[in-house]
Amino acid sequence: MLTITDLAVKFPSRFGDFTAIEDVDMVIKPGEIHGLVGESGAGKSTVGAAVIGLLQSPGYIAHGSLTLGDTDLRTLTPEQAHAVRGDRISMIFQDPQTSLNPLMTIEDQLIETIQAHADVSTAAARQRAVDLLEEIGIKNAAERIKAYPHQFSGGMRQRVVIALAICTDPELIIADEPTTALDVAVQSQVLKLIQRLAKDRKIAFMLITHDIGVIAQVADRVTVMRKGRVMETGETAQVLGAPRHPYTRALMDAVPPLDYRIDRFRVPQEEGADFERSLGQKAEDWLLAGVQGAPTGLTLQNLYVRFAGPRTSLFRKPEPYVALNDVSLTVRPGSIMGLVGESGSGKSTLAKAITGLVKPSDGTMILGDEVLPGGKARDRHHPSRQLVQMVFQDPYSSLNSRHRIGAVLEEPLWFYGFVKDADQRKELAASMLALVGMQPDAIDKYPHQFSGGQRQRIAVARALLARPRFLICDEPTSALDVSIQAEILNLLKDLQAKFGLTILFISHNLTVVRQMADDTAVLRNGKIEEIGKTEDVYERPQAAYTKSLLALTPVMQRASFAVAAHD
Amino acid sequence: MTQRNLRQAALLGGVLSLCAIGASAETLRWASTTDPQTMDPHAVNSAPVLSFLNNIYEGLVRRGQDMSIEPSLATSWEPLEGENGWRFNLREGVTFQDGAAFTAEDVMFSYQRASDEAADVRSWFAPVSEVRVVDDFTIDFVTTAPNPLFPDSIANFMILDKDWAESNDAALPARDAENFATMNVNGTGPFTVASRDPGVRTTLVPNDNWWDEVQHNVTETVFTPIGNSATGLAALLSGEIDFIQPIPLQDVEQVEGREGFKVLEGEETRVIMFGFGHEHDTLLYSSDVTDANPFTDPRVRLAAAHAIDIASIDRVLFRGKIEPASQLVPAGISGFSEANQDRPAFNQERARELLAEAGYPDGFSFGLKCTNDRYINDEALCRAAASMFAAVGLNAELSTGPVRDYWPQLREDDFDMYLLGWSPGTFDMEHPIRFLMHSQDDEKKLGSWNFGNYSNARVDELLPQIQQEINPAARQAMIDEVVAITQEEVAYIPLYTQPLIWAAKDNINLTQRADNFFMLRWVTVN
Amino acid sequence: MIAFIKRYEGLWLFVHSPAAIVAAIVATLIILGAVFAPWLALVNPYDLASFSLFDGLLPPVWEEGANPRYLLGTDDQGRDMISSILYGARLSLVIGLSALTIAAVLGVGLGLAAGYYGGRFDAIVMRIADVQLALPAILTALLIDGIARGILPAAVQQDLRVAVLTLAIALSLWVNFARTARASTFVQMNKEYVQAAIMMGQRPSRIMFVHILPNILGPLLVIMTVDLASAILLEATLSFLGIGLPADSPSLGTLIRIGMQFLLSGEWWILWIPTLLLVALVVSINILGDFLRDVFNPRLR
Amino acid sequence: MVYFILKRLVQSVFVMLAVAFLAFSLFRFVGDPITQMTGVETSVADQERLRDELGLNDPFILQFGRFTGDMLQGDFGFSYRTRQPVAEMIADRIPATLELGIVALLISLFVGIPAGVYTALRPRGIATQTILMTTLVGVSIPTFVIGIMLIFIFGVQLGWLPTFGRGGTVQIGGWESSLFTVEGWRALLLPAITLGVYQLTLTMRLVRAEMMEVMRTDYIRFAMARGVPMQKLHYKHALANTMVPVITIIGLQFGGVIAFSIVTESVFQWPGMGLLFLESIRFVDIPVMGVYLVVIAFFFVLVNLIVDLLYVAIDPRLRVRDVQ
Repeated sequence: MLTITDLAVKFPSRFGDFTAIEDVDMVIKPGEIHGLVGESGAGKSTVGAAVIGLLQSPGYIAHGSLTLGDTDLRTLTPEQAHAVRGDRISMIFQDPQTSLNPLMTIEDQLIETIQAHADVSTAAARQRAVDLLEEIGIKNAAERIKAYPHQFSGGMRQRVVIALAICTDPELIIADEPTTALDVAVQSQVLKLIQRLAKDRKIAFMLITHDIGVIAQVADRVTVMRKGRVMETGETAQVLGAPRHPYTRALMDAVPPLDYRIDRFRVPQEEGADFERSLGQKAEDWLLAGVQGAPTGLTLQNLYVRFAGPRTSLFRKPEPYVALNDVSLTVRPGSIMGLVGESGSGKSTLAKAITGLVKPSDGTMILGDEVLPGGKARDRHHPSRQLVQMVFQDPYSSLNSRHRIGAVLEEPLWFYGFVKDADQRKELAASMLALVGMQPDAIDKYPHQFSGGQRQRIAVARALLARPRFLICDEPTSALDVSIQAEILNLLKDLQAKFGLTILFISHNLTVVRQMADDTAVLRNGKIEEIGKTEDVYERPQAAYTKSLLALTPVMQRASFAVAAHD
Repeated sequence: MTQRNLRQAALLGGVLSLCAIGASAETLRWASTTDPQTMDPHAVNSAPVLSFLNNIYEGLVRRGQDMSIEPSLATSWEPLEGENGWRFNLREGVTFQDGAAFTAEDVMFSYQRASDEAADVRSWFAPVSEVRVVDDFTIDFVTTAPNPLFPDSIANFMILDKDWAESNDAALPARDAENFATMNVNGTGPFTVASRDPGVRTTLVPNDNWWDEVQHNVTETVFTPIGNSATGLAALLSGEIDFIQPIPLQDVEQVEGREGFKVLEGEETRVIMFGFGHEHDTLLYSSDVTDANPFTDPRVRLAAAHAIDIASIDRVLFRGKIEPASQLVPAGISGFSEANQDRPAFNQERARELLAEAGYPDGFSFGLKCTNDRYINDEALCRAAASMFAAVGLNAELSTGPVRDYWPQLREDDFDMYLLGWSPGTFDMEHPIRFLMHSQDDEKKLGSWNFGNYSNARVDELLPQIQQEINPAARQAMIDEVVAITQEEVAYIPLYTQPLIWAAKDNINLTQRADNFFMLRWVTVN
Repeated sequence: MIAFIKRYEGLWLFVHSPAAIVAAIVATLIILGAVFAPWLALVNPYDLASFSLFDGLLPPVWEEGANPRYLLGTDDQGRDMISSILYGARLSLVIGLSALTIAAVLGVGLGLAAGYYGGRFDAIVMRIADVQLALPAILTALLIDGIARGILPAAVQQDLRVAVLTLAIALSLWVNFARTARASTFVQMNKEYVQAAIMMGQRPSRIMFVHILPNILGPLLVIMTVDLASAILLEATLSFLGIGLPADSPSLGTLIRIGMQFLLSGEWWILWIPTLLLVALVVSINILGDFLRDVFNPRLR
Repeated sequence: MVYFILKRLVQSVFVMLAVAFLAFSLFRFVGDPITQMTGVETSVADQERLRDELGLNDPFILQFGRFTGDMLQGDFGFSYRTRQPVAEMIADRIPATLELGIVALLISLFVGIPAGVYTALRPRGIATQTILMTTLVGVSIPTFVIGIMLIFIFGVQLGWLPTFGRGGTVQIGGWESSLFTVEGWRALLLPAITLGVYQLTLTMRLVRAEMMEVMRTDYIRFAMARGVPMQKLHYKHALANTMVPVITIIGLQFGGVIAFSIVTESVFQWPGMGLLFLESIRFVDIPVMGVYLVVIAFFFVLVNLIVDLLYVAIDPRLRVRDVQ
């Protein structure tokens, strides 16, 4: 049993010690899955690292106690602590792609770990490893154990990671975002495995995640953290069903539901919202002045995109890799089309084809009533370059970090020749910042001075300053915390309504698409599995794939918890 | 008698080497800066090759320790009667290292080989019109004109065995591809090559059948070229080599200060001088005088000579080891003009006066060309000289470069003033007069290294007379006249005789000959 | 607060790194000495009339037989050592910096373009880079030197020594820049801000130089310092091999080459004073390079 | 994988051709061989005749064609200076240079890698700072000064090691090796250290940087979390993963090592290709210079092909196909 009492971890910095976590108390019993949930900066990973004794240098435990069973983890020498690692406490990392040594076979890694903690022969260790892999759901384990990590798929790799974590029969496993990098189907399998291990082997799990849906699905107890402190802790049903702390409540409000659509998210407080919204009027007027005629739609007909595959022979042409396979869809003018799919389904390729970054090998793209040339055939001065704009996934890389916000925002203004006068450009850019909910004085700052949500607002402002008629949002919120996601989604909804934009909204997250899209298309392996009104697709899915996706998406059904809590 | 002596010497040598603890006492390990590029005595006319091969091959005549000519494969020689040329009486009983007997046929063959177009040394035989074998041990060299110095000029003409060369496809010197004689030797000399790894090491062992009395006690010598002078010195001081030629001047003190080492200092016959572009109408490298060549005025040339502080050059650059020169050969060389031994004094005042007289009171700038890898301290010398010239208003634009680029530049007349070192190949004053003082004459191959084309009708007139005069006094008088004229006109500024600095372990006795040749036959290891 | 730290992070690290401070001071002093050599030096080593062989081989003042006029003594030409090393450092730095500039412009330009356009252009640039790599620095320099000797008229060769040497060193350094710039550009090409610029239809030159270049400057700056050090050393090595600068316009390398002759002869100062200065300069630059590397790669701290 | 290797082969051929072209251009531009081949007293007319005979007056293209044609047939021509076949001259010198280069490389690896690991694992230790500083000073001193200093300290003052040459060598099937005698090793030590100092520093710093990078990766942290013994963690897991960039750089640098041996060989009178090359420069022995360039390029290309194969050996991702 793990007991954490009054734990504080500090990181010395040049401005004194930075307190990463403080006043953290937690008890995890054998066989219990204890969820640790919070947004970025909450300090949840620091708790896990402190327990296993792998705090990033120069962090240190300032005070508090950590005991595992009868062992006081804080009094161990480094050697003893290392012996405890693996033997009694183990860990699962977020990304199975990077947490296995690529140069060693699975077998070597397993045997090495087993032998590090138990005095067994190599043959015995191998047998144990094979049994374990079978148990964990890897078929034909005796043979596949000889493989290298890269020969396994993501889900299988995460199973191997789990096998490595449990091969020494630890009492406690710290699972740091174990499913975040996985697609929903695999995520669901891994979560089930964790549940089974907790139950069968009585392993205690500390499940660190930002995804309340995951918590809702598997955790017995949950601790909510924010800015290094525990907000609330208790039975999962109780915390999620009847949150006591306002923060928990706000967090719950920001989670988009899968089963119904809400108009606006309730947002606790907006970052930097304490200024005159009227400053944005100028930008709003300018945008509206540029919007002439009806909204612009987009039609794709039988679109194919093929990439050259890896060349393996001098004499054979490489097999092409088909990224988009006969995709046809229509985005109605003034509507939002949601595009859902797992990683590798071709979502981003579709966005790139529309924006001209990728050349379709076949098919037609029609914007409004004009055919869009594909790839390099599209002239640098083609009108679509202005009419179609994009909001990218990663707000950290979508803004040039060496340019001031002013330069980023004014670029479309002079580039498209909208505003010739430099002062006016600056004024308009500042006003646009206000319109997207930012302080206009941000214009003189650099991107790194802003948080992810703020940057995404700036990215939206940049897109709007091109006076677009068609906006592509490629996973615009997947890098953001859930409360920030809510704000950005609200913003996009507002802008779409105000300026009659047509939006193609791309996401892997079914709940988000449900909230945003009028129509929804489901993409898989470059093919459209299903397309229709959002409501139809979610309520009455036709394709088996859509059905399984919907079934596997972890959701937090608040109502059911509420009921449970009352029981 | 000779035979018996030889046998005794060989026997004695054998006994000695048995008595010595290990053979190492008589193994001589020595180093020099460059490797002889070939073992073929007719293929390359360069000092490292000729010096090295003189230990293996022999000529009709050879030079003694004092550079004098003495009999070698010829026991005697006399002028031909009734025609120009010389008769050589050859030594009998001499064998090549492979055992073949030496006869006049071999001399004839070697002459043909060395005067062939493929041979680099053919210019030695320019005066020869015909060679006649009189009998097995008599041979005549007929020359186009009287040539009293001919025997002196062929001291480096080495004799090959005809049969050996022909049967090994080496009848002609290798020029653009190697042949047998590039790597293999068969001479009559005191040593023969035991093994050779070009550029790395060459091992010589004594020729047991050598005809002459053995003076050395060396049983084996290992030669290594060491290009970097600091490394060479380190090798000597660490005891890995016994002898090195040359060592840098500035290290003399260091070697002398160490127990067990000695430095051999001598004067080479090479005189270092500055030459002028006499026939140029204008200066090539001047930034101020572009319409005239001040160096055509002897007063300007004399001013330049007066600007040189030879004493400081000696003290600082050469550590007091040079002999200032007054003419183009050093004292002691035959033909040296005793009557003209003074060189212009270091006198900046006088130099400025002369420049003012010549119409350049403020001086002028010009280009000075120098080598940086040819002579001892050549680059430093030129920098110092440029600084001295500058002090009197002669602003030299110094340009230095490796010798590989140097001769072409001089041939193309691309200089205002240049540095030159000249070693009289025949050890006679006639040699520099022929090459450096006579007007350029391509047809007669005269003045071929007179790059500035200094020209004086009287000098041109005197040269053939000097070449043909048999009477030493009359000849010397004519040479004195030439020297006086060229000094008067400052045809060149002779600076000094280049020093020869060798270093060896104390237990090595050797002879330092003025031509910088290292002759193994005079080496004894104690 | 965080913004403040980030903005002045380099400065903060600098203040807390004694090695970097010492290195910066040493490098600055040497550079200042080099820049102001004409005003600081007792004699001008290029002006042959300003010194005399008569004063040759004087030792530094603390040794016997010194002339107090020459604090660090004189060389075998009678040149004041202080003046020589000031001018020598000046020339070494001029050559190093010019070579670096040429290499950086060429390398970064080609690397950026190769990374941006990819495909065949990239392949061609990288093959050229391979050929360049197959001819290591010394050989490139020898080759350029040889070609220059061959094709330039002898009259201008002397004047162009510095240019030829600079070009030779530059050519041996550009690949480093090209490879780094290319690799960094590849990384940036996947960044969304670049894709945004491409989508807008901006000119490739603007995307490369206005958008990408500022983002890849960090690693390039590190290479610059390291390569400046190599350039100065390479110049010295070429001088040692006899294809550097002539002795009458000495760089540090040439001074060392000249000094090598006096290694054993007792006039130690002629070798060791320029060597010490060279080592001090190169070490300082290298330490600053290390420091910059740390600044730009916070994970290594 | 086969394709990968084949592609590199094609690229290598291109590099070799380009270098051959450069080498040949050099023939045209460096100095005048005739003045070197002939003595001081050879007349201008004789020189012209020789120039004609050697084909030096032919057009550029004709000469290049002859050059590459001959090379492909294994005929590398004759040295202008020694009249020996160039192929033979270079071949005689290759063992010396290769042994020097390889031993220098081995020294740099056997010292550089452990030093790199040590300094990466204890980034703040006094020893680390000392090592980093010493090596930094080491690479800031010109190689030739280091070489001469070593000679004077260990050769002249202490008298421990020879000052020049290769010492005892043994002929093994035409390969003259100094690796089989004590004398040979004694002679090899100083030049190899001189040549290896720069590589050593480079290797150490590279290993250090890569190691610090790798130590932060998830798989190392995961291995830590599983309690994999530290020794194994550092060497089997971490070090192995630094090897790909390390051998890449070493491969790229090996050509540089061979070329930099010019300086070392000249200081130590080491009878390798570099020394031959320097002599050739001095005598404008163009055939030797050109072939030297081609040989250096060949070694570079060869080493990088070996590096490519090593990638395959080290990294299973290049070796084992996906079996999903």
